[in-house]
Amino acid sequence: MLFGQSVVSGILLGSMYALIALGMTLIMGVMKIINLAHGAIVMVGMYVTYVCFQQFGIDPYLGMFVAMLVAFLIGCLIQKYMINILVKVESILPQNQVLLTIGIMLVLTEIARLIFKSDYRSVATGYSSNTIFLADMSISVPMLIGFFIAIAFTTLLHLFLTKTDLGKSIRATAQDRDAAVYMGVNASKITVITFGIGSALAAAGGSLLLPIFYLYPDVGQLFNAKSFIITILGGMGSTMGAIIGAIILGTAESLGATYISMGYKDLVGLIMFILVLLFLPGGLRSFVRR
Amino acid sequence: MLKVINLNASYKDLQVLWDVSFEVKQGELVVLLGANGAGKTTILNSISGIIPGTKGVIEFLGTDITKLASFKIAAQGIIHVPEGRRLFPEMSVKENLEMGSLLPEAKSKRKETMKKVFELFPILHEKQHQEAGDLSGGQQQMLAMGRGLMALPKLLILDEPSLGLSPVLVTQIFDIVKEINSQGVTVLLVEQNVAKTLSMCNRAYVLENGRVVMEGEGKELLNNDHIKEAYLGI
Amino acid sequence: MSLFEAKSIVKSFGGNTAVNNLSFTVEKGEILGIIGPNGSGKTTVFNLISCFFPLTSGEIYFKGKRIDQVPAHDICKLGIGRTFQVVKPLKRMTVLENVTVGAFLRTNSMTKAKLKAEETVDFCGLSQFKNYEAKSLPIALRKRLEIARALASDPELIMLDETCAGLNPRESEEAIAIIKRIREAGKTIIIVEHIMKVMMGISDRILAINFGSQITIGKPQEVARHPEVIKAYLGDDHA
Amino acid sequence: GCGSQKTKGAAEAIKVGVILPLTGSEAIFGNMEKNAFEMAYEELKAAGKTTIGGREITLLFEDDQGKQDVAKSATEKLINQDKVSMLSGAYSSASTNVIAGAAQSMSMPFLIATGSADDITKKGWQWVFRGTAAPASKYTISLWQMIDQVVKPQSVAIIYESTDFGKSSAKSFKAEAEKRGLKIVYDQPYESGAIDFKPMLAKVKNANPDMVFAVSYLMDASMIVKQSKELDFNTKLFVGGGAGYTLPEFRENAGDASEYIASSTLWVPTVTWPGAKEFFEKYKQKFGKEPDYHGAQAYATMYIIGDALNRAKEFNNTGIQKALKETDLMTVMGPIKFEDWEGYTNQNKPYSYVVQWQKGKLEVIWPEDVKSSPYLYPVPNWKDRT
Amino acid sequence: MKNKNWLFTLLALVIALVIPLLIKAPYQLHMIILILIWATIGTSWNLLGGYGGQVSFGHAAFFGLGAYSAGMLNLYFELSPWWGMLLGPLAAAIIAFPIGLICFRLRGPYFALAMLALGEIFRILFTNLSVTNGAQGILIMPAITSKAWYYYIALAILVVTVMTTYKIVNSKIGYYLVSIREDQDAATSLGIPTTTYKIIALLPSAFFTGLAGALYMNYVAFIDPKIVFNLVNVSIMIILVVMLGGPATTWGPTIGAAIYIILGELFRATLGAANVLVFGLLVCIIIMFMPNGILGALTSLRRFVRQQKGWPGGTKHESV
Ligand SMILES: Nc1ncnc2c1ncn2[C@@H]1O[C@H](COP(=O)(O)OP(=O)(O)OP(=O)(O)O)[C@@H](O)[C@H]1O
Ligand SMILES: Nc1ncnc2c1ncn2[C@@H]1O[C@H](COP(=O)(O)OP(=O)(O)OP(=O)(O)O)[C@@H](O)[C@H]1O
Ligand SMILES: CC(C)C[C@H](N)C(=O)O
Ligand SMILES: [Mg+2]
Ligand SMILES: [Mg+2]
Repeated sequence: MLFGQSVVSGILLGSMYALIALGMTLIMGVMKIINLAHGAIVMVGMYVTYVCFQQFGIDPYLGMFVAMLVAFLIGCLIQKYMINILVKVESILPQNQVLLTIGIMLVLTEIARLIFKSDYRSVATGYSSNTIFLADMSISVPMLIGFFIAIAFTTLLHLFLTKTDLGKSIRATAQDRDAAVYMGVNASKITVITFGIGSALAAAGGSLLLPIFYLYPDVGQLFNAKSFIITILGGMGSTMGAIIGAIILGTAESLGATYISMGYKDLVGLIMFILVLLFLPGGLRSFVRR
Repeated sequence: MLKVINLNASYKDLQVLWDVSFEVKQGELVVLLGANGAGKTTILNSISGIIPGTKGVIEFLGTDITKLASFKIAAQGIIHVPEGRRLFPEMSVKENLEMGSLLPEAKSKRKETMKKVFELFPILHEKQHQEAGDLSGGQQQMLAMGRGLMALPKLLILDEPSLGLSPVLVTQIFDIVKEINSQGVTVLLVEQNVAKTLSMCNRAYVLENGRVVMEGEGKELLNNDHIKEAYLGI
Repeated sequence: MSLFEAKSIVKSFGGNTAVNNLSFTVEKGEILGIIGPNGSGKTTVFNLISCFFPLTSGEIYFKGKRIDQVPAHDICKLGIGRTFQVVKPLKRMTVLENVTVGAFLRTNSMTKAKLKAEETVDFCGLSQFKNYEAKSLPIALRKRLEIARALASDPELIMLDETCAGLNPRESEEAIAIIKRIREAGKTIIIVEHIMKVMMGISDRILAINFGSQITIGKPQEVARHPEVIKAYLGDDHA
Repeated sequence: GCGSQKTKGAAEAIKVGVILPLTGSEAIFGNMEKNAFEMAYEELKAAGKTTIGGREITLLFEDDQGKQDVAKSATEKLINQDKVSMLSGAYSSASTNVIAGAAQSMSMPFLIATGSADDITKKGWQWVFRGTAAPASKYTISLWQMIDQVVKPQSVAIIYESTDFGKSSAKSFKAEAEKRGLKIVYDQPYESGAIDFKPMLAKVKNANPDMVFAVSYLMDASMIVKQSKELDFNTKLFVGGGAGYTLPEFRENAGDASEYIASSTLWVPTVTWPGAKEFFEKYKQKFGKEPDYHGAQAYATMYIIGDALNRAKEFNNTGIQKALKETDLMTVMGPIKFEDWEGYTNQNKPYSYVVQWQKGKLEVIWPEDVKSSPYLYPVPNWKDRT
Repeated sequence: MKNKNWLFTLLALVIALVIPLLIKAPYQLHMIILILIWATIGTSWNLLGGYGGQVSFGHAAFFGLGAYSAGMLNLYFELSPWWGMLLGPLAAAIIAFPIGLICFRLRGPYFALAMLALGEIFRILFTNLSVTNGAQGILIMPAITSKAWYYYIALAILVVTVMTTYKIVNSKIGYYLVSIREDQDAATSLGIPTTTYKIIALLPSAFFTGLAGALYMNYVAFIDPKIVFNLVNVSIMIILVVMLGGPATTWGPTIGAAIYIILGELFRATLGAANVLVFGLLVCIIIMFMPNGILGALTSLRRFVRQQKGWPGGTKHESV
């Protein structure tokens, strides 16, 4: 039972990370940047969903769409007026983009703090604590919903990227930005849209967490490292890789917490991360193409 | 059809084009010649709006396109097949071709055009599901040209299409360029393969250190002493 | 004993065999040309010799010593230099600095390295540009810089990968002149080039390959007349 | 306006520097403490206790952002630039440590408000005083009385957050448990901010302890009890080690999973010390939010400062040090005296309580003589609740 | 030119030496000490990151190791934590070696992320291990009280760090490092054992970062894993310091440290609740408009002036 519970918890936990990582993998894959503001976008999404719930009584799973819209817009603005300007200037170390995203993270976090204070907030829905028992294993209902939503979004994104012209333009821009421009693709618009979609997904991930978790201005930092691990694990830019990577990370953390120690739980993910970097540089994607 | 008047261009503080003027007429095959670094690619990039900071006027079919955003220039019907092919290596051959026909007009005729491209390059038809990155150099060059044709260009700009290709492929590529041109597509070509291009083009411009120093019909230039000395090494 | 010998070298990338059971030797002081259709494995051969990729099977000898197991960076120390088909300038270093990096292989002294670099820069006709950042050079000069940088490390064998591609005939001639001077300086050269005029003019022998395997090897004129070379590579109008 | 006039004419102010995390992730507590400090200050002012011999006590707040080197900078600034007469404040043990070290080396009286790491008052530092905060290992004095008399468990599980406070508390709890020969069936730290505690809780459930002692800050506490409920993990008594388990946010977020959860603590609004209830009500009314014991600590600390300064013969460091040393004051946190005991220096002997959430309210259940409601033990299984 | 440079350096050194006599206020001196500590860390990072192009997001590991060495000597052997100034840098450099062997197999963003993960691994280990006193950290009594002493020690460390870096950068190693940054394949083809040289850069980088960590422990007198192994407040702030001042420049990190500390403190003291927000905005603006830091911006300005003189004019065959 212990093992079963660990695995089930892990899979569900992983699916809670999945959308956030999906957003990350899209941004990293197309823009090739390490985005440390990603967690802050998750946080913004959570606050939006929270406000929807507290002020207007909108259920978090509906509020999610509002959050996605807001995050999409914020993502677009960041890309358009900050990152796109930065990529045009030449720097000795391309990593200066990372610092820009740190600045953005600080700004978003502190704005949230000015508006909402540092208070811890949470959303108590009727189903927040609902559980199903499956042969002695407890399954949290909101996490199960999250699991299905994550799969749905991943599938949608995958179809979008492979079947539509806009999606293909995104992939094309990722592979060769100038070449895409020669084909009449408005590449800077594409990057803006991509950052927007990535941010919207991150926000959606945040919304899924809201019924079971809590929020405060710094909450996003919890998710940055996890998203990196998953992105590298799954292979940069790979949608299917992201969801499978997320589930693997969740399960590994869960098993680590059970069989090693809760204190070392994050260590499991980090070591896995380094091992993947060293021995499977393409991530899971080396096995599953896209 | 295309008129470039007094074009000046610089990279940062380094000016590379000085008052370049030339013209391409409907249905022509025009060649830009010049040493390395003379600024040929820069001219082409200025036309397709990839590089900012150009001064001068570029007119296409009577409209001024100098200040247009680059992706809008493609929409005008100017398609640039860049130096070094620039394919999307992780997309299939077919997807690469589809990427060529994003604009509404081309998109509506996507199927037919693709058929025509496959007729022109049968090898692409064979490899349509393979990833572009796995093709050989010559095949990649064909795909790049095919992708350009997918946009139903009014003006096709080719930047050194024979670069790094084996002699047999060079011959093939030139044959195809002639073929495309004879089907009514206007072509602006940049090449190092001076003898070959001069013998097949309508007109040519010679560029040196960012300036047009000579222009004339292909055959005529072939016999020019300066050309012989500087470009043909005779 | 030949200066250099490759014995049945094979390289596969996954299922794709880029170099297939290729054997050849290079004698001291000669220029060996390698020709072959695009994707036939020429650059891969260079990468194998310089140990950028491990061999799938086979052996490589240089001055009688087996070298296919040594780390890539030791190859240069042993006396084999190379250029890259897709040039790799050290962009934010000046031309002179680029070349100095190469010169440091044989010395730890800054003054000596700089001296050697100056010499080499002169030798390749780059002195006019020595204080320019490599990123601001046009392609022809970048290719020349590749050669200069490799030369500065004092190789006995130097491998040149399409150093004339994208150069017009006139520029190619300048490049050829440099290559000839390199040979006069006593170096051995392996050269890959698609421009037949260049290859015919300077190669002592030419190795023609296709699909990673040898078609033929021999005097330039003989190779150019070889029917398979004509079919796979030259095309009819070169015959 | 009037401020500038005052400073011109009046004698020099007696400045008290208060370092708190006003931004950053600890800002929620820093601001609560600041509010409490200011509230107490105004009350003292109304009572005429903020002007001593024509010199006015002024509070200078500095933000340490919850970072230690910033706390050091703030300390330097207050002492050397602003020339304060004494220091107080700090929320986290980490910042408190740094300020205490600096204050000690510069001979500046420092009155700790909330920092509870054992070490700070164990270094023999004469300039450092801790009144309203107990060493973390002493939070459980009352709890152990109750365990000995009521719970009498055979086995315990200890889970704690890997922070200074968590580790100190767990360590001393473990020592006590071993002294009594209790079987410790689980003893592991966790890192704050986890979404899923179920792997850990499932293991605890497997070990089937008679009681659980859990030290958690903030929201981890509510996550842990909620998920215990989801896992249907029953134990006779679940006791928190203060901090997270007594916060209003705990009840809000954990909902009915918080019911019957007990906790050791230093203060609750229902304690019988004079003024405690009034403080709680007034704060709630004034700031629209319930204060927790950090607020009470800050509030009482301000009173200690006011008291000491009013008694001080001189407003230099030794004068204030002496006045602090002689403190004997009743506050909302109970009586305050700075004594040396068990290796501690200038450490007040704390009173601790055991509280339990009953019908959504935090009731004192131990010690028996101050209880606000009888304890409920053993607690009913989740399934047996209505 | 060269003489002028030396004169300048000498002058700066003399000024630096008399500063404590001029600035009596301990608060200002405290700020300067922090600047010197950060400048040391930044300069160390710059050797590997700025010149070698190996952007490490995990230098907190070395900083923390240095700090903990000093702290643990005190904790276990009751030795003065000043001994940590010997042990700390050594420990950092020794641990750096295997880290280098592992992480230098990766390039670019992958290396950056692996280092980030390693830094985090150290934080988690030091939080959970009991030999390090876990999350409780180590509290000591500062050994000396005079700011001037700390100032001189910090200054000496910075000078040694800058000089060492300068020497390395202006030697064969420096050329090799920059060439690795510019193109690793080209470097390999020129006979440069890239991993070896990256490690050659990493060791002093870790060494001096560890030294700064040990000094930090002595100066601030309290450390815990959250403080010294902090990702954002240490690892990333190091990069920020270097980027602000100018990567791959001798004095950039020092200038960056001064900006970081002075503005941070200024904002904190004057802007109230919005101080971090304003700092964040400033970071964005500087990075966007000065991608190579302040010194980088100055250099481009100088180059701009120089380039007005123009390109010496194409290849040999001039116009017709
Ligand atoms: N991105 C750039 N930044 C700075 N200078 C550049 C850049 N691109 C080109 N140049 C310079 O501009 C000049 C013209 O270059 P351009 O690429 O247009 O020449 P080209 O005639 O196309 O040469 P090639 O035959 O090599 O393709 C050259 O001196 C080159 O060094
Ligand atoms: N790193 C690699 N991974 C996988 N396949 C590779 C790699 N490098 C080369 N190949 C494949 O090996 C084959 C030989 O390539 P190579 O670059 O050696 O050809 P080449 O003869 O130099 O061609 P060209 O004349 O176009 O430069 C090609 O099919 C190529 O796709
Ligand atoms: C629970 C709190 C009293 C803990 C205290 N703030 C500390 O960090 O030590
Ligand atoms: Mg060109
Ligand atoms: Mg090749």
